[in-house]
Amino acid sequence: MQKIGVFVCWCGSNIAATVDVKAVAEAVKNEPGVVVSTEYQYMCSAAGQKMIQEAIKEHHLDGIVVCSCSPRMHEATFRKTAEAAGLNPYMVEIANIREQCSWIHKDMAEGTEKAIILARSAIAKLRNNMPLQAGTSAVKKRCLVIGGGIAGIQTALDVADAGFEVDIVEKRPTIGGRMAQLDKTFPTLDCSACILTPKMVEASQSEKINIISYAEVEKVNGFVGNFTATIRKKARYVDELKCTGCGLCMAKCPAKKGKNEFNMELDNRPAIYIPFAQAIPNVAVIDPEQCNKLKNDKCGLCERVCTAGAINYKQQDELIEREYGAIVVATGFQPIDANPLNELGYAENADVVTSLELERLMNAAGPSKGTLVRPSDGKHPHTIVFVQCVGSRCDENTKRGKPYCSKICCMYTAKHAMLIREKYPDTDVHVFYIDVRTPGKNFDEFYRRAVEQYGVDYIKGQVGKVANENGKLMVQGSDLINGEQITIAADLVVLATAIEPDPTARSIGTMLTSSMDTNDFFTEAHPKLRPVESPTAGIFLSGVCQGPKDIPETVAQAGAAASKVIGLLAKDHLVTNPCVAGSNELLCNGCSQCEKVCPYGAITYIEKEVRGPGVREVRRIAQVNPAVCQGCGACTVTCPSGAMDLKGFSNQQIMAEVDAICL
Amino acid sequence: MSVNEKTWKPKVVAFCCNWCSYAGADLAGSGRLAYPAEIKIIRVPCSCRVNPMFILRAFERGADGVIICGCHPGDCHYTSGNYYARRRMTMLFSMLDFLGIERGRTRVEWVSAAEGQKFANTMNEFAKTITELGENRKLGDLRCK
Amino acid sequence: MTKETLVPVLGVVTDVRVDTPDVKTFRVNALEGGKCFEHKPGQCAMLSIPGVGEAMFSITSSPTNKEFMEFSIKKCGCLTEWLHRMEVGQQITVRGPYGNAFPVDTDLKGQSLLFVAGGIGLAPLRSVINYVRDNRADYGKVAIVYGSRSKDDLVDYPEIVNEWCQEAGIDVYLTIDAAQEGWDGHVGFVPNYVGELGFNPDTYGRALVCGPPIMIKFTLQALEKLGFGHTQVYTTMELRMKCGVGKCGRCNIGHKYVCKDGPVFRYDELGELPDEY
Amino acid sequence: MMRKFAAAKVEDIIKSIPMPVYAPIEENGLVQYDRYEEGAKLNLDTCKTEKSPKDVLFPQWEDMMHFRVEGKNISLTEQERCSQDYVLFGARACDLKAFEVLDRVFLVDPVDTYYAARRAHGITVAIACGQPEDTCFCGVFGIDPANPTADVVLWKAGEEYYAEAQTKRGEELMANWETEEANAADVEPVKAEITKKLAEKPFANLSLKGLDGDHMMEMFGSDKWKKLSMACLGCGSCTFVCPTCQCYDIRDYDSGKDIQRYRCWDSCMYSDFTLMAHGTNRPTQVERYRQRFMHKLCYYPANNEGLYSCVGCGRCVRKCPMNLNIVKVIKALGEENK
Amino acid sequence: MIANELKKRALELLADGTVARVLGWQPGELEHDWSPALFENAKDMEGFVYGKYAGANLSKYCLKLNKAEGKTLVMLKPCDTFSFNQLLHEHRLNRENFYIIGVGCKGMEDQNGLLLKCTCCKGKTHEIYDEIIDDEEARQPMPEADRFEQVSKLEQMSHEERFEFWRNELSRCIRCNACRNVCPACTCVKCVFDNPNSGIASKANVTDFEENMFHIIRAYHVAGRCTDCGECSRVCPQNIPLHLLNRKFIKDMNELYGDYQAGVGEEERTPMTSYTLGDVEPGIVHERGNE
Repeated sequence: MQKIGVFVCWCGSNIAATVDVKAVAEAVKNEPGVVVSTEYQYMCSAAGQKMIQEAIKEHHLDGIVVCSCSPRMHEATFRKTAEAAGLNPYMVEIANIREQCSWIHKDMAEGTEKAIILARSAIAKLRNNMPLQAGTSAVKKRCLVIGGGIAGIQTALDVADAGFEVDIVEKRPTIGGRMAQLDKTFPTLDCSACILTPKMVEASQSEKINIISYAEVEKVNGFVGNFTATIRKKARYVDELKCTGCGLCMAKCPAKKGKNEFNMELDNRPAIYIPFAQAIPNVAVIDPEQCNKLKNDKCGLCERVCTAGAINYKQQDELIEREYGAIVVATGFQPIDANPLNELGYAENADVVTSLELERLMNAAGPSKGTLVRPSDGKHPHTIVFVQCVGSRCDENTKRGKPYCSKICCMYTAKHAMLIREKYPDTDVHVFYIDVRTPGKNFDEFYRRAVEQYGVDYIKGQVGKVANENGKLMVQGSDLINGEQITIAADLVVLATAIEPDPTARSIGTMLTSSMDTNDFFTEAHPKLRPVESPTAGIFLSGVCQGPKDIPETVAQAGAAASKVIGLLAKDHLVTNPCVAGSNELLCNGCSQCEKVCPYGAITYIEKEVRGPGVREVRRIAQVNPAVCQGCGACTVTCPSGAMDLKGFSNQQIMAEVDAICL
Repeated sequence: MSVNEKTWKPKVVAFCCNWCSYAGADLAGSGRLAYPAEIKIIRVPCSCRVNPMFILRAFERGADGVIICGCHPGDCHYTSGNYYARRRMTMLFSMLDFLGIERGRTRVEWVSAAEGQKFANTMNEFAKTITELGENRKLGDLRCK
Repeated sequence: MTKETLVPVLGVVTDVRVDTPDVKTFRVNALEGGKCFEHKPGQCAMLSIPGVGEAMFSITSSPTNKEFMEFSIKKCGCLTEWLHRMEVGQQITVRGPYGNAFPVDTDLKGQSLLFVAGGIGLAPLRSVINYVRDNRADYGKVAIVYGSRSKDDLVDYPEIVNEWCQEAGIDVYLTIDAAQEGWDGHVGFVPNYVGELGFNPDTYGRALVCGPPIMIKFTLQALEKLGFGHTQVYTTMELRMKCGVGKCGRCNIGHKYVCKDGPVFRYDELGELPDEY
Repeated sequence: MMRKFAAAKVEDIIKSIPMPVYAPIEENGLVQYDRYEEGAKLNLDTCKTEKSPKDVLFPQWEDMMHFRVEGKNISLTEQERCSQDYVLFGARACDLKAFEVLDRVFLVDPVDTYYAARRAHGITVAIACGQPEDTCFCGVFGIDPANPTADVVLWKAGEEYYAEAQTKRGEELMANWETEEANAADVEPVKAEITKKLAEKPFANLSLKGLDGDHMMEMFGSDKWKKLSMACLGCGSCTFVCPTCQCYDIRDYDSGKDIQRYRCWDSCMYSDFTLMAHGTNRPTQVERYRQRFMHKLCYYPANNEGLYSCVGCGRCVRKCPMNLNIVKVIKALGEENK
Repeated sequence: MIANELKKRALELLADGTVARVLGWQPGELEHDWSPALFENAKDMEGFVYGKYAGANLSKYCLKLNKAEGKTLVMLKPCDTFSFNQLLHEHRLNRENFYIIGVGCKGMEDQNGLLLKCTCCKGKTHEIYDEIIDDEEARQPMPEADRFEQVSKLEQMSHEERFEFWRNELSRCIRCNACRNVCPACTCVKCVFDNPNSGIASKANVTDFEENMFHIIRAYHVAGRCTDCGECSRVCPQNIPLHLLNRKFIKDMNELYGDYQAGVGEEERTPMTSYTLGDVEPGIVHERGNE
C-alpha cells in the first residue's frame, strides 16, 4: 500500500475562515493509503515546506497531497519541496480548496464538506500517479531557413549575428525572392533593390550563413533540437565555385526563347542565364528545358566561351544531409493565377496585367527598361484602370478566389497610381475598390496623397467585365457611390491579384508535420501569443508563409522568428515535459488515428515485435516522441483501444478523481 | 438510501482545461464569485483530454450533470484541442439525446482565463438547470446509489 | 473446507517474509486465530483482495503446522502486485482448500522421495517436504533438488539451509542457473543436475516435480532417462482458475479440472489427456 | 392422473398460481422466458425461445456477496439465496434435460448453493413440443419431446391442454387449477404426432457414433478443427443461448461504497477466457472452438456416464452469426470415426 | 452463373500460384446456413458457393489472414469493399497480401428474406478490387430506401419515448459480443471492455448503465470509421437494431460536418479526427427538434 501524506493549508484565514481545516485533515486520515494528515497556517512558507519535507522523510511517503490554493499558484513550489526531500516531484497533487472552495462558499459546513471531497479526489488521483522523470535532449546548433526572400534573409542574418550557423535553402537560382522583383516600396517610395541587395550581399558574405540556392528540402526527420534534413541541390550545369558571373555565356547562348521568370515572363532570356544583375550567388544556371546541348547534345557554345571553365553538362543533382536544431519556414507567396477569372480578360488581353507584372514594367531593369508601355503594342497607355481585390475576399463557396484579404494590394495600388501620375501626368488613373484598407504607419496619409495630391480616381465598386473593343479595354463596373454602372475605355488594366502561399508550402508543411490552415498558410502555435512559432516545436514561421503581410511586417516577423531560434539554439539541452502521451504497445492497433489529431506531429509508427502474455508478433505501433509531445491529450481520446494514455493525466487518474467526486 | 426531494442536491462534475477555464475558475475564486458547492472541478490539460468515457463514468457514479469547459475556439493552448473536443462532445451529447437522456445534463462552455464572471455565471446557470432536471435516473448505475 | 463453495472466509496476514526480490511469503491466520481451514499437502486456496481479484495459490505450509497457513507468492500480475503491498494486519479473503493433494498417505507412504523444484515451484512441494519431515517414520530417504535463476531467487533459503540440510536422511541439492559471486554451490539447470546426480528409480520410488513448464518438461525427460516410470512421477499443473471447484469451465485439460481433479497429476495420467497445457 | 383444461384458460391458470411464474413471453417478436405479469403476451406455442430458460436457475449475472474495506479490515455480507418457490411454466423437454446437465455440474460436491437454492425452489411445468422446428434434434440425444420430465407436463390437443402431474409438487400445484378429468389415452395421438414430426426434421438422423469420452484423443487431435472453426468470430452467442453452457466468471465491482462480488456468464469462446498473466493455453480460436465442442461431446460424457451436454435444442444452429454449429461438428467428427 | 465463374477464376489463381488460399463461402446443412470458409486447393474449392446466402462480410477475416504466408484471394461484395478499404486506411491490412475479386450482389438473404442491411444498399460499385466478376442482373440497382428513415423517426419522438424504445431494445442485450466481434471497424487487439486496466471492463450487463455504456462507447469508438455495413444488426442474436446507433452518428456527422462515407478512396481524416473553425457548438444537439 502506498504511503500518502495530506497537508491542509489554512492560508491564514483565506481558507480557514470558511473551511474547517482540522476537520478536513481528520476526515481524510482513513482514506486508503493515507498515513499522515495534518494542517498548518501557511504550507507554502518555509516552515510549512519544512514540515512537508520532514513528514516525507519520517513516514517514507510515496506521495503527498497539498490542500491549498490553486495548483497554478503553488504546484511548482510544492513539487520543488517534495523533490528536495527525495520524493519524485510528480507524486505531488494539489487540492484547490481556496480559489475553488473557501473563496466562493460562505457556509463553513458546505465549504468543509467540499474541501474534504476535493482532498479525497486528489488522494484518489495520487494513488494512480507514477513517478515521472523529465528527459533532456541535445540541441544541434544550426538553423535551416527554407526560402531566401527578404523574410529568410532577415532571419538568417539575425540568427547568424548571434553566432549560429545558418543554411538558407532557396529553390530559385538566386535569393532575393519577391522583393527583388519590386520596383519601389510603399509608403516611402524608396527603391526596393536599393534596400534589398545590400542585405543579400551581407548574407552571402556572412561567415555563418551558407546559401544553398537552386535547391529544395526533400525530407525532414527528427524533432526540436534534432532535425535531419535532406536537401536536393539541383544541377545547375555550372560550377558555382568557378563561375565569375561575367555574363558572356548569356550573350552567346543561341537559345533565347526561355520565359524570363524574373520579369514575370514578359520577355525572354537565354537558356543559360543569371536571373538578374544583382543575383546572389551571381552564378549562371542552364535551363535544361531550353538548352540544346542538354536536350540534343548539340551546341556547347557556352562551354567554349566560358573562360573560367565553369560549364559542366554532366553535373548531377546533389543530396545534402545536415542536422539542425531549428527550422524556419520562409516560403513566401505567389500571386494567384488570374487566367481562370474570365470576365477580367487576363488570359485574352496582353494589356490586362497583374500588379507584379506592372512592377516589372515600371522597373528600370525590367523588360521595357522602366518606360511604362502597353505589352501589346509598346505604346504609352493614357487611361489605366486598377481593379482591386482580384481573388481576395471571395465567398468561400464560389471557389473563385481566396476568402482572406491579401493585405498589401491597397497600398501598392496607391503606390502604382501615384508613381504613374507622377511620371506620366497625362495619364488617367482609375481604381475600382471594395474598401481601401490602410492601417499602418503613414499608410493612410500615403493613400490620401494619391487621391488628393495626385488626383487618382478611386471608384467604390467592383468590375464586372473587361472586354476588348478594337484595342480598347472596356472596363464595366459599378460606381456604388453614384449608384450607376460605368464603362471606362482603358489602355491598360492592372489586376491587384490576391497572394497565396507558395505552391511548395503544403509539401513542406507535411514534411515538417506543422499544421496549415485551409488556405495553406502555416498555422502559428498560438494566434496571439506565439505568432512566429509553429505548433510543432522547433519549427518557426517567417514572412508571408504564415499570412499576408507587407515588407516591414515581414522583416519584423523574420526578426522575431530569429530571436526564437536564437533562444532555442542558445540552449545546450532541452528539458522535456514528462507529462506526455505514451502508447502501450500491447494495446496499440497502429490504426493511425492518433497521428491525425496530434497538433505537433509527435506520433510516428514503427513495425515492432510486441511481446506480452501469449503475444509475440510484429505489429505496427504508435510511438510518441516525448521531446515533441506537449501533453494535450488529443490522441488519448481518439485511441479506441485505450493504448494511448497521458502521463500525469492518465485515464485511471482522471477516473479515480471522477469516482471520488461522485461518491 | 432514500432520496429526500428536499435535501437532494445535484452532483456536478466540471472538467476544466488547465490553461483557460481552470484559470477562469481561479479568477472567479479570487473575485469571490460564488457558485454552488455541488460543482467540483477536475483539471485536465485540455478539453480534448476529456474522454466520453469519463463523462459516462461520472454519470455511472451518480453525477447529475457534467460540464466541460475549455478555451474559446481559436485560443486553445494546443491550437486545436478544443476543436476536437467540440466535435467529440457534439457527437456524444447527440447520442445521449438519441438514447433519451434528458437534454441539459451535459454542456460545453468556452471560458477564458479572464472570464471569472462568466465561469461563475455558467456554473450557477448549469447548477440551476441540473436542479430543475432533478436526479439523474436514466444514466446512473444502481449499484452506486 | 470453507462452508460455502464460493464464499470465502476472512483471514489476516500475521507475518510477511521477503524471500526473493519478487517472492514474499505471507502467514495467514483466521481472524479469531488459528487456521482458516485444514488442508492436505499440495492443495491450494483462493486468496483475494476484494475489488482487485481472486487467484489460486499453493498452500506452502504443511498441514502438520497447526498454527497458521503460509503462501509464497511471486509478483507477476495485478493481484499479486497488490498482495505484495500487504503489511501485517491486512485482512484478506481465503477459500479452499482446493484440489487433490499429493497422495502422502497412500501411494507415497513408505517410499523414498525425490523432490525436484524450480523457482517458485518449491511452494507446493515445501508443504509435502515438511509434512514428510513431521511424519519421518512413514517415509524412506528424501532427496531435494532445488534450483533457481540466481542465489537470490531461492525461496525459503533460511529454512532450507538451517533445517532441511541439517536433518539426517534428507539430502539437499541446490543449484542456480548461472555462476554468481558468493555462490560456491552447483551451477546449472535443474533437469541437467537431476541427470548428473543420477538418482536411482529403485531407491527413490517416487519423484515429485514442480516448477516452470519448461523445467518440468525437461526434468520429466531426465527422470525418464534415469529409468523412472511414468507412474513414479508426480507433478502439479497451473491453469487459469476462477471457481476452484471444477464448475467455471476454465482449467480443464480434457475432462479433468486442474482445480478439482488436480493440480497434482501422476505423469501417466497426463499422458492420457490431450496436450493442452 | 390426467386432467385437462381449455387452452384459452391457460392464462387464468397462470394468474392463479400464488408464486412467481416464469413463462415464455413474446415481446418485439421474440419469445423469451420472463416473469409473467398481467398483460404480458404469453406465447406457449413457439417451440424455441430465443434464450433457454437456463437464466431462471443460473442467471446471466448474480450478486453473490458484498465487501466493505476500511483500512486493513474487510467485512463480508453474503447475498441471500433464493428462498421463494416459483414456477417455470412452459419449458420444453430439451430445456428440462439441460437442467439435469447443469445439476451434474452445480449440485455435485461441492454444491453450488446459489444454484441449488434456485433449483430446489423451482416447480417445472413442461409442454410437449407440438411443433418441432427444423433446427431441432433433441431426439438424437435420446430426449423425447413428447414426454418431458417435469413436475407437471402439458400436452396441447386441439383447443385443450391435457395436464398430468408427475411429482407430488406437481400435484400440489395442480390442485389449485381449474381442470376437468381427462383420459390419458387421448394424449397418445398427440405424442405420436410429435414423434413423427421430429423424425422428419433434417437433423433427425444425426449419428453420435464415435463421439464420446473413449474417443477423446482422436477427437482432440482431429485436423478438422481448423476448418470447422475458421469462420468463428469468438463471440459468445452460442454459449449464451445454450441451455447447458455453464462457464462463468466471478468479478468484483467497486462502487466506491462497497465491493460487489458477482458471478456472470462467461464463454469459452472468448479470447480472454483462459488468459493469465503469462499467456493462455488456448491461444487461437481453433483451441477455444475445440474446447466447447469437446466439452459437450466428449469431456462431459466422460465424466457423466456418457450423458452429452448437448440437448439438441438447436439454438446455436439458429443463432450463430456465421452459421457454425454443433451439428456441423458432429457430422465432421462423427463421420471421421465411423 | 456467377458462382461458377468465381470458382473457375479462383481455381486459376490458385493453380498459377497468384494466391495461396481463397476466402469465400461454403454451404451448410440447411438451405440458408452458409458460412465463410477458406479454400486452399482445388479439392477444397468443390465446396465453394456464392449466391444469395453469402451475406457475411468477409473483411474482418482478412485481419487474421493478413499474417498468413502468401496472398489470399478474398471475395468482396460492393458493400464489403468499404470495410476492407477502411481497414487499409487504418493500416490493419497490407494491400499486397490480398487479391480482391469484387463480386456482384443482388441483395443477400437469410431464411427470413432480404437482409436488413440490404434494404439500404450502398450501391453496386466496388471501392477496391483487383478484378470484378458479376453479371448484368447483379448490376441492377437495389430499390433505394432512406437509410436514415428510422433514425429520423426516433429523433421525432419525445425523450421519454426514445428512452423507452432504447431501454426496451438494449435490455435484451446479452453481451455476447457478436456485434463487436463481427464489426470490421472493431479491430482493437484488446477491446477496452476486455481490458481489466481500462476501468470500464465488464463482461455482463449487470445494470442498465452497463448496457448503455457498452453500446454508446462501441458506437462512439467506430464513429467515423463505421462504413454502415450492417453486420452488427445482422448477427445480434437478440435482434437489437444496433445499426441505428451507428447510423445516428453517421447522420449527425453528415449533417453537421458534411457528407462522409468511411471506407471510400484514400486514407484521410475522418470527421472525428478533423475539424473546421466554424464547427457547430455541442449545444446544437440540445436545441434541435421541437420539444
